[in-house]
Amino acid sequence: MILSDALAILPLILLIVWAMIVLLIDLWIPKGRKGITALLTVIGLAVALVLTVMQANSPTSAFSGMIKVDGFSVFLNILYLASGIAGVAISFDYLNRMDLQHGEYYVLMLFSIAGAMLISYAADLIIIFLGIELLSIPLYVLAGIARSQGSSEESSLKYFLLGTFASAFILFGIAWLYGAGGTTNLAGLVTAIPDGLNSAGALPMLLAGAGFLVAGIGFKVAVVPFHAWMPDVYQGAPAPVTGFMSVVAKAAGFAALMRVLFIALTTETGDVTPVLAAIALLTMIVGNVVAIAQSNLKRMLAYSSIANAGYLLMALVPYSNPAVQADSVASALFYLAAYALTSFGAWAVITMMEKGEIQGSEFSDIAGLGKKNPLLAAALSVMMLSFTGVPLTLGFWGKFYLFRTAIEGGFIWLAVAGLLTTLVSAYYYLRVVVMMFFRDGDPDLKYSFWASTVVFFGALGLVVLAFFPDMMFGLATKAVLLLK
Amino acid sequence: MSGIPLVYYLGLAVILFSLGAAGVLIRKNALVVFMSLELMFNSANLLFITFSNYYKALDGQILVIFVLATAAAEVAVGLALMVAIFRSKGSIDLDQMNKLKG
Amino acid sequence: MNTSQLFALAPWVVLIPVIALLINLIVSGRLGEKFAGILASSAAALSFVVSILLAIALGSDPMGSTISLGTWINIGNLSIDWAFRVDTLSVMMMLVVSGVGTLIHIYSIAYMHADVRLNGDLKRYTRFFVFMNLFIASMMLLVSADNFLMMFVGWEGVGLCSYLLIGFWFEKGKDGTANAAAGKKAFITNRIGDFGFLVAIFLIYWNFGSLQFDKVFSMAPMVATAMPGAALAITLFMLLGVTGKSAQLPLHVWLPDAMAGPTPVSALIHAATMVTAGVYLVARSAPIFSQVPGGQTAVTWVGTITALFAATIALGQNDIKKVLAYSTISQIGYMVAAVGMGAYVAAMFHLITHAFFKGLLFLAAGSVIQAVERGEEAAHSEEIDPQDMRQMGGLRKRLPLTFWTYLIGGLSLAAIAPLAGFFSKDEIVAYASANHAAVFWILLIAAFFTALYVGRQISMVFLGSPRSKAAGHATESSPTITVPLVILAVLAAFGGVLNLPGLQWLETWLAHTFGTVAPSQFVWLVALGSLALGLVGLAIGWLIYGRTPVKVGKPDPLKKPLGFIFTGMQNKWFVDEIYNFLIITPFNALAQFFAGPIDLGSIDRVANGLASGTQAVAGGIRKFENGFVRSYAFWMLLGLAAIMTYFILR
Amino acid sequence: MNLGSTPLIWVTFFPLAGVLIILFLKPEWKKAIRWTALITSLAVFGLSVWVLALFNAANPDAQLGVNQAWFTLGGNQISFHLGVDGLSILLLLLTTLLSPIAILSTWKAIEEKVKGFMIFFLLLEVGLVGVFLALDMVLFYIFWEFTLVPMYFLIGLWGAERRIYATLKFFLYTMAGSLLMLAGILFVGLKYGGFDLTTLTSTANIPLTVQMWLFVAFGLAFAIKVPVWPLHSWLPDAHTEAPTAGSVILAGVLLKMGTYGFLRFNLPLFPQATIQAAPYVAALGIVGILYAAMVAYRQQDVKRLVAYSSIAHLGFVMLGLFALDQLSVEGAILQMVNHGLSTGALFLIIGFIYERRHTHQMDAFGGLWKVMPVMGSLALVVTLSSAGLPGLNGFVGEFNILVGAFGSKALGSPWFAGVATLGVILAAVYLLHMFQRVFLGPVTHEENLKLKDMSLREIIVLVPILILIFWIGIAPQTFLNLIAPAVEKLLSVVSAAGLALV
Repeated sequence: MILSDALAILPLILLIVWAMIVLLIDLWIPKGRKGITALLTVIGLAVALVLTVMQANSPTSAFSGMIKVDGFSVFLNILYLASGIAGVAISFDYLNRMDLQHGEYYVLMLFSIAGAMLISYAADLIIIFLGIELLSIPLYVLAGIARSQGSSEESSLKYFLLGTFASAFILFGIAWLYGAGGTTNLAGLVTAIPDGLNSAGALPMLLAGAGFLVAGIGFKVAVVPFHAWMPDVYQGAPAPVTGFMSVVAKAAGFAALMRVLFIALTTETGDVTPVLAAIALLTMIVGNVVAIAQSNLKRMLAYSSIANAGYLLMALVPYSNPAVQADSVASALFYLAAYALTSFGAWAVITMMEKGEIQGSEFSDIAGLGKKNPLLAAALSVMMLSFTGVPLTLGFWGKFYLFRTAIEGGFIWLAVAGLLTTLVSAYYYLRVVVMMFFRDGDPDLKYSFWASTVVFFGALGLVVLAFFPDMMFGLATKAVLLLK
Repeated sequence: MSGIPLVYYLGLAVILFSLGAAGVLIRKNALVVFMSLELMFNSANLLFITFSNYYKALDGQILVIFVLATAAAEVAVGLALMVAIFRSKGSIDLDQMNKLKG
Repeated sequence: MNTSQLFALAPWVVLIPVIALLINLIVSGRLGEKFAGILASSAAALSFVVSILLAIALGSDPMGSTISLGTWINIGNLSIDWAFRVDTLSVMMMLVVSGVGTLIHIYSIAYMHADVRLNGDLKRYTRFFVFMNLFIASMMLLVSADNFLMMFVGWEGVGLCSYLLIGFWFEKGKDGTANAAAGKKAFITNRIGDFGFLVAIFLIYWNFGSLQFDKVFSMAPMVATAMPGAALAITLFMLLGVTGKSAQLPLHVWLPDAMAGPTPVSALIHAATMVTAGVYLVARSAPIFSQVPGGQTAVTWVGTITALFAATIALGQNDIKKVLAYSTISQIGYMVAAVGMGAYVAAMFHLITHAFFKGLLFLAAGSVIQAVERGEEAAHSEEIDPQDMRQMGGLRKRLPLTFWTYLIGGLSLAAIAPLAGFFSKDEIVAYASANHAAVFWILLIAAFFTALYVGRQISMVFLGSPRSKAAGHATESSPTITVPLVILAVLAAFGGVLNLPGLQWLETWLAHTFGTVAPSQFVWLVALGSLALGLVGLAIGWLIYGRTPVKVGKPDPLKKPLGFIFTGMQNKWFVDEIYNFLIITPFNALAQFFAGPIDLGSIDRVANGLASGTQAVAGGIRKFENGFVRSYAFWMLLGLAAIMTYFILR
Repeated sequence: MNLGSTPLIWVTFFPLAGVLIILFLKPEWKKAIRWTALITSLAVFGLSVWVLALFNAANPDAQLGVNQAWFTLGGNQISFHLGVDGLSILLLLLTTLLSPIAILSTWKAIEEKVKGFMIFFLLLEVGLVGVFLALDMVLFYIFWEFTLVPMYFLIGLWGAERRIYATLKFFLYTMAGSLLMLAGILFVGLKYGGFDLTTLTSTANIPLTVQMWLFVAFGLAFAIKVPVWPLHSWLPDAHTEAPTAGSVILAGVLLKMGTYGFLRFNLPLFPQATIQAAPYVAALGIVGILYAAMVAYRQQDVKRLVAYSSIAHLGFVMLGLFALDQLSVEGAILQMVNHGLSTGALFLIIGFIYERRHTHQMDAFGGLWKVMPVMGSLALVVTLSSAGLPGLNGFVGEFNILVGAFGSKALGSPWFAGVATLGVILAAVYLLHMFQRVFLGPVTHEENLKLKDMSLREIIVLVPILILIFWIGIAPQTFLNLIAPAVEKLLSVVSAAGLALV
């Protein structure tokens, strides 16, 4: 019993144990040779990745139903672990260059990934809470890892305070749901609620719980109006941290949201669809519109990240419609994967640009990149086109699937509004291309082999996978099938 | 405890939560804000205990333990952060923390 | 040999000039002026020969034939062939076009030799003949077409040639742009007419189901009774086309400006052939027009009024070619009035004689102009306008051959018996006297004016003594120029034989096309009356202008007695100014309004405004992101409150 | 799959072979790059002639089809489905013809970043050909949107002064339309049985109100591309700033994507909405004809003038399409080709002049016919073709459009065509105005006196277009025969739906 439970979450256990081991080993690794720590980290991630892939075809339940290993968790965990590797890649040279060779950096990253994995395994509200905390606390530290820089400190403190504030929301929400159903088990809630309290009391509690949860998780995934922290944090934190965060924290947040929505809140009475629709609409509009006013790339990408959260949420809006659920989840997962590739690519470039104290990441700083480093600029252009959703990039298929889901669920107006905001987004994404290719300048780019590799790998993936989207679609669909 | 109706507990929890939230909104010392956040956490804990008692189930109480543990972790990180900031800036006044905006 | 096999030659009337122009294009002057000129002239001559052969064939088989080269457009019910119609009417036109055309080509060999030297671009010699051949081809296409659309090809084609040839010296004229502008004006005015023709074609297609002449004409009576409105519309839109091409009121304004082209062009295109295309169109469509009295009346009156209107203006002009231009407008007015009244034969008769005498007059005028230019050169005088009649005078002695031919042309124009113009014009006037009293009287007055301006012109140009050094040194032109003049003079003198009262050859000939036509009458009273009027007019003209020479700077002798009326005549009754005021200026203003305030100011601004509006909104929302933790927390709470409110209210 | 039997795949993707070769050439080897691009595009033209040889004109349906399942998405099959029919064959040929011409025109004009230019140009050709051949809505959309990218760079990198403004405007404006179309495509695909056009046209039975919405969603995308008044304001800027070759392709082919879209989607898929909307769309077309003609007349920049003339010309096409008459629709399709040829040629000539004088302002010209007789003469032919002179190509298209629209039952009134015919006058006004300001009059600028006449290369660039100008003008039946059966079938679909409406 205990053994089989442990086996179920073996990748997670391994990662955590490994993180502690690395933390210890790191004590004996001198400052100039943190490459060893990085390598160890990658090894740990790779082993966990292999283990996760091996789980792919054996869905199980463990820890008295608190943990679920299914296609959903496998898909996301692969994403997290791969992101971890990419995160190390974009961090390594940056940390050396900025004199931030702290071994614990990588360890914190591992812990954070462990938290994200925990969320994807979660079948119980308390696991979700634990996962979110395990994900977030290391991130608070990572955001402030550039201690000497005021902006890093500020972003860290803001993230910490507001993150905790949101955690309080989540916790409070969980408490109400517990009150409504007498259980914290996601699946159990569905069955428990009708015969828990008297129905007159259960409904308000359920709704209150749902509301607090949506608000709290909404903070983690940064949807309007719970998004305000994100631009500041993204801008202030060191670029590789932000890049890592933008993928893992976002995906984990959505994983939590999906688990809660699709398992616990599918009851008719607890329908939060209109709330989600309103939030999605607001998010798409605000994220995209405000992004065009930005002159700092990191901030622009932060708003872009907010906007993308809006698109993702749009696909989840018709979550209570059983006919669309499968597409909802599959499209969101697919989009997350495409988003991960794109986002890492874009942030990797910024890690090469950044000079500390948010220097070097202005739009004007990349002027002339097309001339100086055409390949890199071309790759970044692919990212931007993918973000925009231009065909022959994976981003197009991602958006295609999301919008299709929204229309399938009957939310044509939301899809149309979303499409129009895409237009707004085209403006600021294209500005990057304009800057790189059409304007003259002398960009100060500190070349990094590993970061460049991430960029090219991402660009290549975005284009090549666009020709064979069925591979990714297949995986995403499979993840959904096993979710049930 | 049995004499006091459930609603009183719930009401108290809501009041505590609101107090905490209000504290976050109006205080500018990061430490005080953090204390307010702890208050919000504990209002949730109160709810857990209450419902645990109501359902005569233990899992609510176990949950509270978990929460306390995580809260402790947060305290550790948060205080360290504030110390670091106090060292470099000489203040943990949140109103001075607005270099990043827009 | 069966002569009807000759009908198959019909397409060659178009193809020959086309081939010649292609050769000239390819050679592009490398073989010298002679080659280009002779090649082009031979092509015109060959066309003429073919036309004669066709005429011979028609002699034995007067019903003619249709020669199809193949399909042009074939969609659904619309089927249009490249088909050539050989009948007495079309062959008559071919003969005129290629006959007069050949003479003018020959004339041009010498004329252009001098002209290109005067204007300083020898390379354009070949270009001129290319355009001329293109014109012959287009005009032949126009007259030989077997359907309305193919006719329209020729119709626009001649308009194009007109444009090109008017603007032949496109860098010359007032401000260097006047010639080019004149060409443009001609083309655009013509296009307005073509618009009418096009709409007429649309109407014909949808009401008759075809554009082929025979099919349309055979249905004309039926359609006219079933849909009188449509039939009337067809005739009126066609009339618009006629006014454009044939320079009738109100679209006559382009023709005087068209005199900017070299003189042979004015002779061929703007006197003898192209401008009569409108007359030909009505004659060709006679089966339709004869079913629509309303349309006929309109045509008649347009022609009648134009005849008088233009004649009055001709009287006030000092430019030798402008006088002839307005004279042309006026004479075509006669023809249009005639076809309107149904006097098709008379109209065609006048068309032919007019081609002779007006072609002659223009060529002779060209001879005069070049003579004056030569004189100018010889006398080393200051530069004068070689077309200004006030600078001439006394050329009778210096240019005897030109004078005599000019005189014959002029008298023919003034309808002095027994010259060709007398018979043809008389036929029209006689027809009017029998059918339209009002038209008759107006045409008579116009005839008087005609004689008057002819008298005035001959007096000013040839009589008296030279009023400028250049005129005094003018020398007679070379035989290449004078021989065509003589030939045309002969034709202008004896062309009346064609339809001499009693013989009526033309009438018999055309009857094969028009069906039975009312036999033209010769009314002695009318004939003598108009002849007398003509003589009086000439005499008055000579009395006023022959004795008192008009000089530059001095007012015209008629100015005093006629006062503001003469001012009107001199200034073309201000039609150009009126159009400028009523149409061109408002059009330009409207276009400017569209281009400026509407397009850039509104439509584009809305598009850009959406972008900048979004920017502004972005700037606004951005302010909420103020960097304070507490306000971020506040937004979160607000969001939470909104969600809760929704849950409570739902 | 037997490659020999799939000419459409070859013709669509062959430019990629050129791209691949060019990628491995050094940027300094400009000559090699140019020749590679030229030969590639010529080969594509050859391939398209091969397609034409295999094409059966009597068959109204899509032919030479390639239909390969690509993948399924939530129950929807997305296929790699190509095919050519009477509606697309001419546009395919136009695209493949104009591409080598445009490439050859850049020989001297593009000296910087030749490599990138050729790569983008060939990529653009892939997109354009794909748009005309795609029979799967999603595939169509992919090609459609994809064309934006190379065009964006062509304008942005090799354009004139305000190129960044122009290219962004171009991208965003046209994208705005296509996004709505994407919504429409998704909706149709979800609710009416998939994305495959051939099956959709035979099975879809969409309620009228839904048709209306979809008509608008698709129609906006196409209308912006055409562009239909008043959605045209991106075009003058894009044209003015684009490099010559870009303008040629933009005017020659890109705009036709819009009109083609109407033909391929709106008419057969939403026939009832089409009938309802026909008078309104036709009216917009007519406004475009007259309005753009007048605006063109007031332009000082010759490229802008021609840009506005495009709007006017495409107004005719829109009128023809929505007159829903055999004559007018065939005329409209032919007119798409005509416009591609004559406007393309106009842009080429303007480009040649630009290479000599480096300006587009008409004030800087005047009297050029005297200096450059050959260019003047060719420009004259092209201008007249654009003005619709009978005997040249433009007339055949315009005449069929107008005569068809005049008696069109869908429009129900001859006034539409009657008013549109005024456009014929206005076309003469602005085109002759342009010809006069550029080529006629005296030479007023010293520097114009020594301009060289056209080189052999430049003449070669124009000759194919000139041949077609005359060919279509004199014997259009060669081309009309190709489109007739397909148009007949299309109109029978529409009229059948029209009967159902009553």
